[in-house]
Amino acid sequence: MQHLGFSHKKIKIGSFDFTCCEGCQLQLANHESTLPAFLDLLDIRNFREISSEKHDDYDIALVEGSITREDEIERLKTIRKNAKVLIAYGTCACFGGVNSLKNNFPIEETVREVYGNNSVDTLPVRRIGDVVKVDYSIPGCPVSKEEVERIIISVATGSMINLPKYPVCVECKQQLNTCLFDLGEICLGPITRAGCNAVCTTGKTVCLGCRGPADDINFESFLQLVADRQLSLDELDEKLGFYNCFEEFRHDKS
Amino acid sequence: MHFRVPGQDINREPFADNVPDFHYQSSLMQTDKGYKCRITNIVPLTEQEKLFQLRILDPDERNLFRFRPGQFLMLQVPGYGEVPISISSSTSNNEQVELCIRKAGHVTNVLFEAQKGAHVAIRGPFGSSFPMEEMMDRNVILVAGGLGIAPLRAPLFWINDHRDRYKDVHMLYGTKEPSQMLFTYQFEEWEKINHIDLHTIVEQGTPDWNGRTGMITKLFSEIDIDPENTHAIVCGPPVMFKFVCNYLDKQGIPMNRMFVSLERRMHCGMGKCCRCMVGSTFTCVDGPVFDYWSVMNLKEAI
Amino acid sequence: MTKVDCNIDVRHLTRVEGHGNIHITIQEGKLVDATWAVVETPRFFEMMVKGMSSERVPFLTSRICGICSISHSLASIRSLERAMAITVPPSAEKIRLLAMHGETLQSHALHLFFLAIPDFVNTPNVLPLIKSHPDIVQSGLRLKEAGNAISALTTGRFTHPVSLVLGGVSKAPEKGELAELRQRLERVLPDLDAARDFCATLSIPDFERETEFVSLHNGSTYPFIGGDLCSTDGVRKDENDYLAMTNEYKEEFTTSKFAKLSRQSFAAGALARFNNNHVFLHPKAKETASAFGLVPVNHNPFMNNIAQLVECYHIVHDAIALIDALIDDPLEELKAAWTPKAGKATGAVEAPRGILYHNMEVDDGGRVLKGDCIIPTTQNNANIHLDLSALARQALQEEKTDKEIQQLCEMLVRSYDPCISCSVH
Amino acid sequence: MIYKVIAKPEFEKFIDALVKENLSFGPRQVDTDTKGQPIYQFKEVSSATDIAFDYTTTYSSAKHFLMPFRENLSHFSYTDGDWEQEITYEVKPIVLIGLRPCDISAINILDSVLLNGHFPSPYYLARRKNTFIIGMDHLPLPDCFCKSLNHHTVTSGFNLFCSDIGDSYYVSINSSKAYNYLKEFEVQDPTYDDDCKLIERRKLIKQSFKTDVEVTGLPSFLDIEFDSPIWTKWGDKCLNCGTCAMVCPTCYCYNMEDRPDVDLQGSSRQKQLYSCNLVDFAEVAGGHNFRPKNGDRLKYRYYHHYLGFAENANQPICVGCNRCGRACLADINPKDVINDLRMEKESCMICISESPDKT
Ligand SMILES: Cc1cc2nc3c(=O)[nH]c(=O)nc-3n(C[C@H](O)[C@H](O)[C@H](O)COP(=O)(O)OP(=O)(O)OC[C@H]3O[C@@H](n4cnc5c(N)ncnc54)[C@H](O)[C@@H]3O)c2cc1C
Ligand code: SF4
Ligand code: SF4
Ligand code: SF4
Repeated sequence: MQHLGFSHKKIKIGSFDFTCCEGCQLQLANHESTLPAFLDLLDIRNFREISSEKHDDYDIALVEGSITREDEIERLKTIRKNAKVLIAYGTCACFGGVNSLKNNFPIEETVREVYGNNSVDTLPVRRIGDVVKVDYSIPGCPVSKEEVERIIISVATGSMINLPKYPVCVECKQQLNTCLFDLGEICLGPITRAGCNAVCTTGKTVCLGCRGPADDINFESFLQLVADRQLSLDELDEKLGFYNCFEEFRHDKS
Repeated sequence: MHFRVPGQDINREPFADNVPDFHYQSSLMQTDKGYKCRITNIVPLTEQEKLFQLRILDPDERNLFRFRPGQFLMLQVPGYGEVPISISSSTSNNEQVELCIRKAGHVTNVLFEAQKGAHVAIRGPFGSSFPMEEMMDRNVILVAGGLGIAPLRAPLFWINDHRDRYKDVHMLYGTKEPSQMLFTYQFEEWEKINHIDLHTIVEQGTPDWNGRTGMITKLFSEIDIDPENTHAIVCGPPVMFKFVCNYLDKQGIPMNRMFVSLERRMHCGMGKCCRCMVGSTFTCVDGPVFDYWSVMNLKEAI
Repeated sequence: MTKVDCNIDVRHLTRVEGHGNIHITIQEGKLVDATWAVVETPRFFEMMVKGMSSERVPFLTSRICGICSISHSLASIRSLERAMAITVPPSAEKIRLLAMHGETLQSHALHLFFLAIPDFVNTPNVLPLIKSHPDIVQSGLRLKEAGNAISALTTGRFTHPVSLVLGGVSKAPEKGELAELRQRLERVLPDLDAARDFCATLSIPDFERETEFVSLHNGSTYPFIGGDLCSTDGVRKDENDYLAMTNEYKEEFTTSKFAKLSRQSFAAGALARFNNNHVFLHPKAKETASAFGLVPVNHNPFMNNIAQLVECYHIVHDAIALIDALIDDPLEELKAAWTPKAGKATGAVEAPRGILYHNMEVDDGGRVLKGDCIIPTTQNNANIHLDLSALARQALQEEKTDKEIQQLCEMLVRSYDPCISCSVH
Repeated sequence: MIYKVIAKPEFEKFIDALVKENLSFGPRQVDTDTKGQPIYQFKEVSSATDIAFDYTTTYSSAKHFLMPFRENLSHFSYTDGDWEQEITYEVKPIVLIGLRPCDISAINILDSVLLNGHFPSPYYLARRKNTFIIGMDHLPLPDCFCKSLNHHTVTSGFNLFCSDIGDSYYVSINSSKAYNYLKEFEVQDPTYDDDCKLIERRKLIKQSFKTDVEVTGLPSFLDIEFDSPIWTKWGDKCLNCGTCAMVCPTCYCYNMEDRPDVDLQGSSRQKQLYSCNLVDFAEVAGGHNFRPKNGDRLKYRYYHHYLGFAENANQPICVGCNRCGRACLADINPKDVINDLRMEKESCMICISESPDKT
């Protein structure tokens, strides 16, 4: 930002994954046309997926995945100690994500079902924010590279930007989609935070709410509209639980 | 047969490369173009506020930029955004524009990092102004709360420039704490040279504060008001101007002789983004300066 | 110079998806131990799908892996469709195959250019290459971008497809966009040649260990979605018989399971597909294979990289043909209407890293009773493990240094392009 | 205005010729809803057969062709220690086919807001000047109420307007461009018969309206009813989702954002159409929200639409297409809200005047 009399420094960055599909990290390598410019902003200190070099001095730690094992807690705490800013990215990190579905079953049963009599080390799924302090969250399953790019740039240029406060319907309408409720489906768009450009509904599948609740949502009215249309409340509940993003609202209801 | 609808390149129209003149509004087309400025000086006032002195680089544009007390401009910080800021300097100062800015968010934070010599841009001036001519030959009470002093400086400078045309001028200024008091370095000049009757107060004193403490309305006990002959200009948070104006109303000053400056979210300054609506009035075009009667009549104003 | 003692311990191998460790112990010049251990945290997908309505399942299973989400999604879809006897409209089949091509292309490009090549030119990552070999990096980026563009157009986005649904696809690409994509694919053809020429300059380690190669086989095309299961040792089974093909077992030192067929281990992936199906490759791909001296059955695991390059040729050409077919297709019927029905079946697809099985059992309401999923890397684990001992032994004989041995071993594992994060279980 | 009559097959030929050479958009069916009703949108068309001439109304309006949902207003390029702001108004000419009278009225309203005010918008002007509009009349849907706002007919704002008079279209030609194009085709001067048919058609349309919204005196009602409980009642239903504003042909409020380029060598200033129903519409730095409740925001949208804003031409900007009502998931629509407001008023007048029981 030479024109304002200061220049940006390369951001020392580390990217770390916990229990997840690593799809969010993969997004960092997408958007090929701007990729070299994007990498040029960064001083990658620790990023196992793409580099063999490892250092512990990073300003920003991008943390992906949820916490499901004892050793992960320790590793995460160390990362928190090293990092000035910790950004949870991806729905798993921010909300637990699909991993949380396993919390629906008792742990012993789960382990027995999948691993038989072999013992495995596993804990109920926790979000990053349940274990350490999170400075910023970038939700999404997977995160949108444009949004990550924007946020990283805003860190580099010294101005933290916010996520949209409005729900997915805004972007969905801007894509000129047919509302899926008109096609008889239950879509979580009206209560989910925008920022994904309504990819799912644009692909004509319902929003499952991977970005979590928008600001100040009207959950009552949303439940009412599902009921008014005689759509299945069980299905609604399955959708609300899919990414574990609407826990507080589901509990309020019951 | 020619069926290709011919394109019309409006870039070639004369307005497309004219210098935008925000006064001569009907021919204005470069609505997003600002006047480029250099920040010539930055004066730290408190932890939260700094005074920025800006000089428009292009002489033609500098000549175009004339404003009236109470108007504001849109300050563009390329790469960060645009914010409405009251013009806090004298209308007779054609060389520089002064802005007193509080660190409040995204754009203002980065302004606090900016260095002397930095290049920003301004669009404007926009909005209504205080009717200074109307107040001539009368008493004026200026009441400022906190950052409300920023838009009050322009009318104050105006009065100082035309001091002989105004009768008694009182200035009441209150902040939360002594450390938040702005422009203290000018107090003496205002009092001694400009004969402004200045009264200050803080809500919460500190051990080294030996002035008054309390709400700003307390200061009214120190001045005599001649309701027939007085105009008031009030700037500050809505709760404050509500109390002040109600008090002045009780003293008998008609509501249309009290002026306040409203603040709303703004993205254009031109009555287009509609973010600054109060009821069905644009703060950016019809305001920010309103007389108190209009404010009382605006739905959702306070 | 004889090696006396050496301890190689690579924890969380870099430049691979997921978490795996290499451990090699050499005492008095003898190899004592060489292990490959996957230490991915368990996620219990088989449990998560329980009770879920089948519509939602592909969206869940795609989250098994961020790189091959389309494969996982399609494997689930295929198994559920077979279980409930849903017939998919032909247009949707074409779109799905195109989607697979997109994923394979981007995955291969990512692996070759970002993860594998740095080993061959001795850099810790791809960043120095951006400076030293800008052209080849740009070619790689363009190929990857083209793959992503295919995925985005056919499934709605790069990762975690949105429009692949039970019964077909929920949305068809626009014709104009297809035409644009076609042009884009034409434009990356020179990039393929550039990649080929660059790879020709790399020295591929000379190492072989005889093993069995398992892949899909349908007798008419280079296989991606469904078909018989076959191996280079002559095994041939029905898709539903996947358990007889994998024979999973557990080893102490790893959380992931191992698999075997006719021998102690087998391999899946690009090389396995090539070894079983090379006759169905596009002529351009065949030409490239012979240029590298790649002839079936090839037993050098490092050649998997080359097999991937060969497949890229095939994919780009086949994708262009598919796009032409789609442009001519009215694209009217995209999704079959279906009603839930009890059943159980397997869906096998060729994920970029090898054959992938999903098996689902559903009740008459379409809810999943039981799900199973076997990923390519599980199938490759035993092979990697055995390759490691053989490679370490050979390297000892060639009197390589510790560092060289470690690097060779890491390269070996990376050649398999293991996708350990596919931690399903 | 010049009037001509053109047979439908000939008209299709004309459209074909126009569409083949220009980037054109027209109504196309995109879906069928659960009630079996077709859903239309303005989409790119490449031949006359792509166009659903007999469509009812599109789900979203055509405003985004003139005012994109997201638009770059300017770009800053940084050069050591300085920057240059570049503004261009480059747009490709487009053809819009099949706009309804209310859609065209809506564009006329946008014109008065964005072109005739104190600060005309060059971005809008560039698009407006490069848009060729062919309008078409239609029979109203049961919930259309444009007649109540007098927008069921339109006399300006288009290049060509077609009224369906059976086998032909009665076309009003409003631009020399359109006149020149039509010269190449077989068109007749309207006969007396044609004129009668047109009048019949207009009558039919006028009589077909099933929904009427009483708007007389609405501005003063709105002013008086500022604190009415009905705002809370409807506000409690509102999802704050912004759908109404997105599909509305006249909603034009926006948000601004600076987006730095990834290489940090510049940035673009972007405008995004916004909605006054979104939570942070009136939120300022520090978190104070001037309209914190759903009801406050919903009310404000009705104010803007039915009171009109002084700076923006001082007229109601709603054209009565009921797109917002159809799209709203919470079943909020202008008719019900306004009727509710009136009822509220009327019922309390009844209280005061103690009108006798109707027995
Ligand atoms: C007429 C007028 C005069 C003003 N004069 C001054 C002044 O002299 N000194 C001063 O420090 N501040 C003044 N303000 C307030 C100043 O505009 C806000 O503090 C500033 O916009 C905050 O921007 P931000 O980007 O730092 O905050 P963020 O919270 O990041 O805001 C994001 C965007 O929202 C808009 N916005 C947020 N808050 C406000 C607000 N209060 N008013 C208008 N737009 C807002 C802006 O477009 C801003 O860029 C004035 C406001 C108005 C309306
Ligand atoms: S499809 Fe979903 S996101 Fe889109 S408008 Fe409808 S409810 Fe909102
Ligand atoms: S539409 Fe919904 S589920 Fe899809 S990416 Fe956006 S927030 Fe996530
Ligand atoms: S407010 Fe509703 S009815 Fe009125 S113009 Fe907008 S969408 Fe149409």
